[in-house]
Amino acid sequence: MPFVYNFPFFSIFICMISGIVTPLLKNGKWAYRLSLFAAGAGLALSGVLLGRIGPANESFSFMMGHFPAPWGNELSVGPLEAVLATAICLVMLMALLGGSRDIFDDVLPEKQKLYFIMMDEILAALLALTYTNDIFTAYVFIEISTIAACAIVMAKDSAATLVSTMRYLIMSLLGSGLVLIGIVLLYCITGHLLFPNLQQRVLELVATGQYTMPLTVVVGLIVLGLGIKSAMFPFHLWLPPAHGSATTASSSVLSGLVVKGYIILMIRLFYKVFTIAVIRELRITNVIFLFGLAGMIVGSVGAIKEGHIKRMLAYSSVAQLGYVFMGIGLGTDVGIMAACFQILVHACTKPMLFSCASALSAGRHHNKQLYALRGAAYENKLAGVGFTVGALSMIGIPLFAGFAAKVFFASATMAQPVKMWMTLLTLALSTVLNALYYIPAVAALWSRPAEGEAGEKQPSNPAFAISTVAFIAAVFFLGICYQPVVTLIQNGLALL
Amino acid sequence: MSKMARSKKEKQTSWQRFCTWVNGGTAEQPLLPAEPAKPKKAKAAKPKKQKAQPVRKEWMGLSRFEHIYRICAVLIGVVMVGVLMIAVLQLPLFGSPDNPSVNEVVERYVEKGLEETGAVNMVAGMILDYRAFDTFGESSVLFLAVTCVTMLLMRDRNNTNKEEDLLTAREHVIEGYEEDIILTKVARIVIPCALVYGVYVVLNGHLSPGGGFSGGTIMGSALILFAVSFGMIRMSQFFNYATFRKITSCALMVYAASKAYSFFTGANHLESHIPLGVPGAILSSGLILILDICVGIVVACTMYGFYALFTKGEL
Amino acid sequence: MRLALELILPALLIVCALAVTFSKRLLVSVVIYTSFSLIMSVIWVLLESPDLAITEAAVGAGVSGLLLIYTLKKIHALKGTSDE
Amino acid sequence: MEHLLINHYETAAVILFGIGFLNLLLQNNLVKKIIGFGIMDSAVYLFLASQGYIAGRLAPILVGEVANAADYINPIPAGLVLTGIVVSVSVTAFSLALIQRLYQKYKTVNFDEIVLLARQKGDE
Repeated sequence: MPFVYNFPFFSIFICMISGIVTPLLKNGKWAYRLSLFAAGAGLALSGVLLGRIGPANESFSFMMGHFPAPWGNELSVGPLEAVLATAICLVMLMALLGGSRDIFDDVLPEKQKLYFIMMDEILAALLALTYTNDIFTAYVFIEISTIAACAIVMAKDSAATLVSTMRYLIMSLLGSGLVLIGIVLLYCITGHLLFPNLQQRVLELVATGQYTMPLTVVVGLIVLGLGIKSAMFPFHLWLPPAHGSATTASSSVLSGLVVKGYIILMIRLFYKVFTIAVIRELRITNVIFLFGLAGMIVGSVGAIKEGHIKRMLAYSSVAQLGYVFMGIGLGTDVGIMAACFQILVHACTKPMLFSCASALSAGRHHNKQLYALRGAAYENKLAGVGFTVGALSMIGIPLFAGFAAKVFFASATMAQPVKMWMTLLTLALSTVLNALYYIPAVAALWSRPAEGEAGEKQPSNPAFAISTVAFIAAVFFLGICYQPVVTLIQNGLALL
Repeated sequence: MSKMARSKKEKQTSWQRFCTWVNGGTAEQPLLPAEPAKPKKAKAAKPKKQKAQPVRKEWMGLSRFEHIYRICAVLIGVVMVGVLMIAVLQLPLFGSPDNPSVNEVVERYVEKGLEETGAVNMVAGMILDYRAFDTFGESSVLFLAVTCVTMLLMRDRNNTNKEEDLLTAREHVIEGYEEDIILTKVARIVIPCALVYGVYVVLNGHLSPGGGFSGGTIMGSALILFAVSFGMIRMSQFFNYATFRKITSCALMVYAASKAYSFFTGANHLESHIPLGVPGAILSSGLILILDICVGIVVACTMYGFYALFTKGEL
Repeated sequence: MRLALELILPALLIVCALAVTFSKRLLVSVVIYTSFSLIMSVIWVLLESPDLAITEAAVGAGVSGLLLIYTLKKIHALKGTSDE
Repeated sequence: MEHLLINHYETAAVILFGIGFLNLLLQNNLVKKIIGFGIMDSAVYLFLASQGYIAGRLAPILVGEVANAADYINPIPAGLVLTGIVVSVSVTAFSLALIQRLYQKYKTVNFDEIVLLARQKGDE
């Protein structure tokens, strides 16, 4: 076995061990450095892995222990997982860099170390959710990411974050309860926990017509549970307060990565356990499709009504997640490819928007109401440019990443006439709605401030500059040279 | 803003309002003129109430929404129970030996378990060797939980006030002088027994029911009993936050290192060189014993940590 | 005997769960929840899972109950007052 | 109906799951919400463990030298439940700590009141 195959395992363990070691460090600064190191190491390892298995288009499974598939744990890695893992580590690294100043301002000095433990464990959990080949391991890591995600919301320790954490926690617990009973039912009718064996048994069950009802219930419960945790439309109400009130790095990581982790798991379950044909047959995709469409509209409308810039961005996340669910709901390879691409696009854009928004508000005494931010872009040009690029990408202007994603969604619907006109109409409507809140926000940022409104100029922040430049580069990369990424995703989906 | 200006503002044409909006709005007109400045509450989709209105009105608004919400929730719950019932109707029968979960996986766990893991207790062999990655995740969950509780309840300037400080100080003083004689006498007998029993359960995890988690909880409860009967001050003489951090982190490090070793050797098809020992002896079954001890230590510290943070807000 | 137990214990669980739901005082809920865990640990013995029985007795009835009671103390719901 | 009676543990588990779920969703009192979560999780574990039980077989602890798969019950559910119980107790501790902090801030554990108070203070 080539040594490179160990890298997924190394990246997960490096993150978990850095989390464990962190309490022994001297202070928050060192914990921050260790977290950066863990994310950087993860990035390097995933990058090398991607460089190796991407072009060769190979996939493998990695035994966690001395026992082969149905007995021991396994990781399974293919091009799709490698791409996603690389993106996750990159976004985590950049979110930490971009939000570093706010972390040290918002979190009490004696608790900063603990905050970085949560970040490390979230990264480990996300990587594990991306790589795992075992449904119960997936459940355990879902719980890890739930607890850690709630912890990074409440780390700011203000009244607002505590209330929104409680709401988030309750919804997450409902979600994990549903996922757990789904997994238990699935185990009862199949007797396996590893994806390949599960798939084999599920196909047998479908072929013989045995346990059809429990199987449908299982798929429904798992989709419902993961949907609640990733803010699918009717269950999205917890997201804006949680993402809007947390500290910058938390908002970036939560909306850029954590909600995506569950969606990635859902896609992998659809392919590796239930198979997409069975899912289509059970008509679950149609439900997801409708919820996705509704989410696109409801999220945008919520964002239009919002005057608080971070909550506006959070509502926009609901809308963008609606796109992802719509892509999954199409139930075709091209649809899911578009959904994966959208995951990458949103993971690169939203953290940048969050960190730029809070950098802009830093000069205005952290007042995040939009009216208080008029002209703020002149005080921090880089943040202004970053916000503008992110906003244009979210609206879907050509050359920006969001545009490519929308084109993929549009072209993915061509085969299904009924879904096609629904999708195209909603896409058009949602683009208009997106423009309705992003354009005024950008215009406000770049309009000349009135007398007495201008804030003080902020000292330069190299960490923030690095992260914003990297995110801008990523947005343009995904918007212009998307072909290699798309090829990787397509190959990865074919190999799942 | 004066009353005149305000009334003038209200008379703006829609074009003017649009211009203000494009310019980023004002404090009175945040984004869309027609919309309220504050967001609608996420949970309650009720119309925004003015702050000046009495609380009573808010309650009524909430309860109306709550009414609909409750009916929906009950419906969802009942439907879900119904659907699950129907699923249960089709499930394999209780206690039957030929239900689908009894397959080659179970066969190997039972028949080869002793030979491959060295554990007489197959559950221990399964969770600490065959499927050890889950269990490592589980210990991390515990570690995360105690970290979160520390984050929330460890005393700092956000979660303390003078009143409570005084109360705590008084309790400390009382603790120092008054020892409940019945409690302390009983504790002197019970604590050693509980500790020994906890250690026994941990060390026999691979031979008999129990293991790191339950044994650790028993040891933790012995620690809690000590703190209850002799006071936190006596406890903190040998167990404070620094020791807590060091012990849990080191135990988890040992856990992670031994698991990493076994995963690495397993995946690369290397010999693991860990003797399994004689089945049934205490010193057997390779890494399982070490892992059990680590888990036991972590759990004991964690349980005591929960108690200390919940009562006093410090370790 | 065994069959009777097997039918009575799950019924008791449901009764406990309902009692937790509808009891007016938080302390009562917590105590009933603790007994719920104890019944559960008897069921684990019936289901031939001694590992679970020990763990449930130590955790569900022990530590969870302890944490709940201390929380009640902190939120001043212990002194004979109804929580409503 | 008879099927439900034979699978009485599963039936009870489903009812308990419903009760716990509704408690988690509907109770205004946060402590009861958390107890509801505990009930919901226990119900799932009961379901899982009862599916692993096989009538007339022994607990999965080896007796004697040679193991025969036909003598012992399925050890997998027990292992999974063990993991699950640890996860539940962790989550319970975390939520209870959060409840304490919310009480410190708002002097109530009724979630609706907390939300209203937070809105009045302009916290959210």
